[in-house]
Amino acid sequence: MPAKATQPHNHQTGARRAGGNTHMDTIFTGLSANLLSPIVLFFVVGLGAALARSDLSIPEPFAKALSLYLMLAIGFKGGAEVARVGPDIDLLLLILAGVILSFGLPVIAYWALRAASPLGRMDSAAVAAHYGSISIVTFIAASDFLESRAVDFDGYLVAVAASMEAPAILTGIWLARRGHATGKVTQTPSLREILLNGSIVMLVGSFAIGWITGADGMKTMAPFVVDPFKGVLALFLLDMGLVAGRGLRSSARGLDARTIGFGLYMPLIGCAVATPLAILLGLSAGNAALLLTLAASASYIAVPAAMRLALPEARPAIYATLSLGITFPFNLAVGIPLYFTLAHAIA
Amino acid sequence: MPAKATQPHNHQTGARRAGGNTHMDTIFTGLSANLLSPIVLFFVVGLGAALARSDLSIPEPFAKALSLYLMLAIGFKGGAEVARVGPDIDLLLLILAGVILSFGLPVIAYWALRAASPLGRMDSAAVAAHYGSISIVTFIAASDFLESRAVDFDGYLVAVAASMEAPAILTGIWLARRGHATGKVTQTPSLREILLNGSIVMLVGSFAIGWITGADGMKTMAPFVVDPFKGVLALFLLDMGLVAGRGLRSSARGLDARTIGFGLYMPLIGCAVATPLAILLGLSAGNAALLLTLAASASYIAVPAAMRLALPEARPAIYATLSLGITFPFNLAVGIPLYFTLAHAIA
Amino acid sequence: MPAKATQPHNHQTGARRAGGNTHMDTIFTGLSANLLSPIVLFFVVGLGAALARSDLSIPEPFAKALSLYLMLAIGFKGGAEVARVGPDIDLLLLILAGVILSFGLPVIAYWALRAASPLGRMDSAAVAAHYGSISIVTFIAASDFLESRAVDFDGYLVAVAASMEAPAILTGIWLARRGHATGKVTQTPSLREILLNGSIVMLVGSFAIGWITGADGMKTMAPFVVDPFKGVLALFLLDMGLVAGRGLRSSARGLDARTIGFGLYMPLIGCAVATPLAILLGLSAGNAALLLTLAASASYIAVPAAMRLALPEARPAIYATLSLGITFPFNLAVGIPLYFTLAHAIA
Amino acid sequence: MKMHPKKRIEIIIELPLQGRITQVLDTQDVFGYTIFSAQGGRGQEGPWQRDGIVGDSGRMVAIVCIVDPARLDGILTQIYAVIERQIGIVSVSDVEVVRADHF
Amino acid sequence: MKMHPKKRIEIIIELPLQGRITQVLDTQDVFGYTIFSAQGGRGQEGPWQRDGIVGDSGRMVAIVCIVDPARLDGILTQIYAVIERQIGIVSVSDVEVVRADHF
Amino acid sequence: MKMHPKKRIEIIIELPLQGRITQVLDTQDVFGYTIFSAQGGRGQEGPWQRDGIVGDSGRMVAIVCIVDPARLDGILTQIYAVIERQIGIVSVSDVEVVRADHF
Ligand SMILES: Nc1ncnc2c1ncn2[C@@H]1O[C@H](COP(=O)(O)O)[C@@H](O)[C@H]1O
Ligand SMILES: Nc1ncnc2c1ncn2[C@@H]1O[C@H](COP(=O)(O)O)[C@@H](O)[C@H]1O
Ligand SMILES: Nc1ncnc2c1ncn2[C@@H]1O[C@H](COP(=O)(O)O)[C@@H](O)[C@H]1O
Ligand code: NA
Ligand code: NA
Ligand code: NA
Repeated sequence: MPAKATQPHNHQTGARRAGGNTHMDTIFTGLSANLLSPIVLFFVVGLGAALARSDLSIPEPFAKALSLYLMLAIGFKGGAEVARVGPDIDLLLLILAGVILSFGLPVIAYWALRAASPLGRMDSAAVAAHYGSISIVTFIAASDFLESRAVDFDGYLVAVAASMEAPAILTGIWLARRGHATGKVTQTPSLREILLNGSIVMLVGSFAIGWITGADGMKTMAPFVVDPFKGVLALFLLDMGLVAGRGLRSSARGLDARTIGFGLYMPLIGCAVATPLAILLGLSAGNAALLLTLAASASYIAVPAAMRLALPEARPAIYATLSLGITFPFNLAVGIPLYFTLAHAIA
Repeated sequence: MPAKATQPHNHQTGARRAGGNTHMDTIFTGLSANLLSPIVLFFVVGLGAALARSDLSIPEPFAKALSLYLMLAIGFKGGAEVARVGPDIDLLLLILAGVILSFGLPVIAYWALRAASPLGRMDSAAVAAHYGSISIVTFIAASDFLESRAVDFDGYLVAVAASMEAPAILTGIWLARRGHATGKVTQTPSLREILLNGSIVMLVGSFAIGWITGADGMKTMAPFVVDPFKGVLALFLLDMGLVAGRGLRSSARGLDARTIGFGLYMPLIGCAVATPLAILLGLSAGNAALLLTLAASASYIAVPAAMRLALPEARPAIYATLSLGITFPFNLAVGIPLYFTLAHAIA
Repeated sequence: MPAKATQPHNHQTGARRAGGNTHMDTIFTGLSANLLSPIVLFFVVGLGAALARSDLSIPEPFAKALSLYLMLAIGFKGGAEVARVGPDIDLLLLILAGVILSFGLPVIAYWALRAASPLGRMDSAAVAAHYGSISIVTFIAASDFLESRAVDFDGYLVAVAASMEAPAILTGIWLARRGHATGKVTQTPSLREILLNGSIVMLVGSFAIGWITGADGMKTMAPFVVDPFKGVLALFLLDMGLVAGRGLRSSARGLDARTIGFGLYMPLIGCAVATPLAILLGLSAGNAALLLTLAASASYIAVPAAMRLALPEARPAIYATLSLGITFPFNLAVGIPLYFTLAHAIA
Repeated sequence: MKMHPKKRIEIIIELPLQGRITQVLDTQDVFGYTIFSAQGGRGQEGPWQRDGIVGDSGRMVAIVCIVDPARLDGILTQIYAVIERQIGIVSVSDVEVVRADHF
Repeated sequence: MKMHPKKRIEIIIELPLQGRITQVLDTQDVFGYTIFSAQGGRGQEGPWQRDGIVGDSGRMVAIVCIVDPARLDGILTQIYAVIERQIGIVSVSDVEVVRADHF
Repeated sequence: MKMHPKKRIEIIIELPLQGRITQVLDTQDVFGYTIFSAQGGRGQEGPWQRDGIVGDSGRMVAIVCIVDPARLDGILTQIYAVIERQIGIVSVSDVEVVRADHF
């Protein structure tokens, strides 16, 4: 099937070629275009349905399958892209930058929460860990945003995303324990548990396979990982909207304004901290936009589970509501176009 | 990917252009072609497997996911189609007609059951509610039938379908309670529960997104909502066949011939009642065929759940077997070609 | 959508045309190419993740859905292919050969286990039944291997695969009971239970529908059963890797070297026994490769469930580990290229 | 280990009714409950199987609720009012719990 | 509230065996039972996990059946005949039910 | 039928904690346990629903473990050490089993 076979390449080079006219994008047109994209609208439908107490719901095993698919696809495409353009020495530097951000951002987040919110040590440390780590769906939404604007970025950013998931967990635990002799058996998740976390394995494994199999692999996998990708993402975001809406409905009352405020300004702090790194590394606009987005995003899958084990006294209603109910929608709707405008300016 | 991008439009205009030669279709060739379509055959395999007590089964979370997908796709495609041809003032009239049918048909159904079946007040009212409401899968099968015959119809019919789900529930409850002082706390589902029912939200939400995002949205979503659609429908119909077959096997003995007969003639009554409305509104053949199909179809998801709450004394074995085991296969195999022939004659 | 509509045919005739240059394939290049195919690599990722105790897992209802999809797709494609080239009188002979292999191979397997392993009568009989029956995923992987090398094979091989699932179960039960008066009520699964097994119904039903609907049906179903097929297969093999890895981790210690050895040489025996039959029937290289693969593969879905019922004293840890943990990976990585080379030589 | 006697209520009920029962439990100030989805079963209405059903109707769930014995009677009266006209089984057994808080 | 003493039988058994047990319950004129799918577990054969299994073999289900104490012994004898050679755990506990019909 | 008295421990716990509890059971030489996935519930932290959750956090599972009464106290002490700081409910009831082996 020759026409089909070359499609992913056409698609990707097409996306990369037309990068020029995005200079015209102002932040406002970018924002309004983003707000009317199918994926944001599906999120809004889910959010609205949950807030209006509709019984619409996506079965959990299927929602999990959708998220596995998204990680497989984004990983594989990233790897195949690296195979196409060749690996880049910058990859290692960028991973290093990501790891530093993931280790460091929780310290800033913790300090902000202790200074300007009523949250105690445990809750602050747990929330902080979430904001050092990343949200892979936010990353995917940002890639989608870039692709639909034909902005170039490197496939290996997926590896950067994977490397930023775990370090923040260690900082969060350290923040909670610092200076407190824990009489009880400490229950830190082991490094193996953190690093062999399902989503990291799926991302890195698919990335490796995409890299190894390259263009041939892409030809085989494209009708699965490329063609239906955006549709699956839209359906998954419907579910994220439902989850965020239910979370908001049941826990938002419990959060005071300063805590909610943190969910809105912390992504901007993350983005601000990542900006000098992006300049220092001389990243392209696309790569920079993704790094800023990663820094600005907050985990809602891996870190909550780790916090239940390591810091059980921290209240899940707080960190889950903040990262999934406040920061995720903020990034999806407003953050991504913003980070892209900034990345464009510094690149 | 230019070839891909224009495909949905090609596909749809293609479907609309060739409408002429369907004049040749007689009801018999239409019927036999329909009986040999993959989706009907997959239903037959499912039905046969269940009747032969095979252990073939589709996991429920996945079956639910398939039905969510179908509603997302049909809603989105309808909305995108409205965006393409512009909204139509007829939409409101057609919705009104649909709502009237949904409110009114249960009265006829109730009267028929009391007159010509052994069912009591409760069972008759519950069954009647099912036949006023609609089956979205029957609607999808009818759209598929029209598309494969290149017959034009309007995207907004999806909105008509959504508006016909709920009213019949209210009539059914009214029929059951009429003239009976209910000493017990009445347990009518609230209007919010009925209108924010998951399938209505999914249909209407996707329809709105399709409309808002239009051709651009369709370009993005087509490989998800258009390309694999018929295959997913076939798999879902396999499951429907399994469900219908299991239901028939365990409950058919309990139904007497006059009740089973109702499941066969009531769709024809529904179709007959809708026909003057279709003429009055001057519907195209495609639109008329879909309206007749909606009137003729019976609910098997939303109404059963509502009846368990509102009329718990009504026996589910009766209404589930009738709507899913008798009327659904009848419409799928025989009804749809019939309603189309009729619609063709009156348009 | 004309371009799309003809694709499956292009695809298949393309695959068949280019058969010539495979003569160049040596077993080593075939092997290394196979080891680097996406599906084998996804299996390896799953295996590695499970052995390293990652918490990566595919929800069971979704994994079951993937396997139903694969059977639907392979069955439908096989049937459509038969419709395209016309049925073949050889089909019946080949089914006969398959049934003979399925009945006969367990006798050889049983004899080998009793002679050269510490397993007792029950365990040996249960294991033997697995090796007479077949693994449909191994069959699919082999078809995929042939397609990617543009080697011709007939669609009706799917029917051969289906017919080989069940007979071995009867031989296995007979081997276990031979010469032992079973005082207890014998609990043989009924013939209906064995023959109407879900996977056989799905395969044969889809095969029949593909055959009946032919090219028209294929046009409708191709974007579902052809395009994403390899991607779904890759995801399913990831799950198979996880399952195999978990099984190995928890039970491999219990198996002694001679038993493990059986899992490696028995496929070769199966292949060797099937070879004269392939020569006798004058099979093409593609058909021969698939028959050899079926003979060499071992069941891991239908037979284990039947053995729990019929031979409860046999230990599942032994037969599941052997067929899924040893033989399946062996066939996937090494066996398929080997059987193909052999088939090529004898055709 | 010091144990505290409680009652374990297990309510097997149709899925569409779930909301009504949990509403009763919520108004009765029950401290918590956990819901399990059944996979199949049989009753006087015949057998059912989750994987052979479309929609919510016909599926059963089990609501497990551990309560203080003193609250039992009030809760049961309220639950009974809901399930009286419906399909549903309510059974109560004696259990001991390790922590006495939240019951 | 007036309560009636019954017995709750809980049978944890391999999925492939489910049909045989329900057949026994059906012939014993048991009024009903409900089946729950287990997600994982461990036994003498080692640990298992539903999300790491293909096919039915190796998965466990729990069949819960509330019966009149008078019927208990007959039912247990029949069940035992089925599971004797199989993996499976049968436990019985005392419960009280609200409605005495259908047991 | 000859029955043997045992204890049925039911531990309702967050999914992320499951591994720690089963580890305790494994070291306590418990002969087996079976895990059920809950579909939803409510507690002091508010309601939750499996189909409205992404990830493992926030979901509950029930671990059912039938043990010999003699082992009960040791097991409970160990379990309590794990769940002390966590969300979780441990309840124990009396059951009788048909086969006395493997408990
Ligand atoms: N005695 C029982 N023990 C356990 N579950 C039961 C019992 N009777 C009924 N059920 C459950 O309740 C459902 C409805 O029962 P019925 O109203 O009798 O048809 C059945 O399908 C079973 O899932
Ligand atoms: N004592 C027990 N309590 C609860 N479930 C058990 C117990 N023993 C075994 N099981 C369940 O039965 C399955 C098979 O047990 P076994 O035959 O000992 O391997 C286990 O995987 C558990 O799911
Ligand atoms: N009394 C109870 N009976 C049964 N399940 C409970 C009970 N209390 C809490 N749970 C379960 O434990 C979870 C957490 O409880 P909590 O820590 O109180 O929020 C709830 O969501 C329920 O699933
Ligand atoms: Na971050
Ligand atoms: Na109707
Ligand atoms: Na074989």
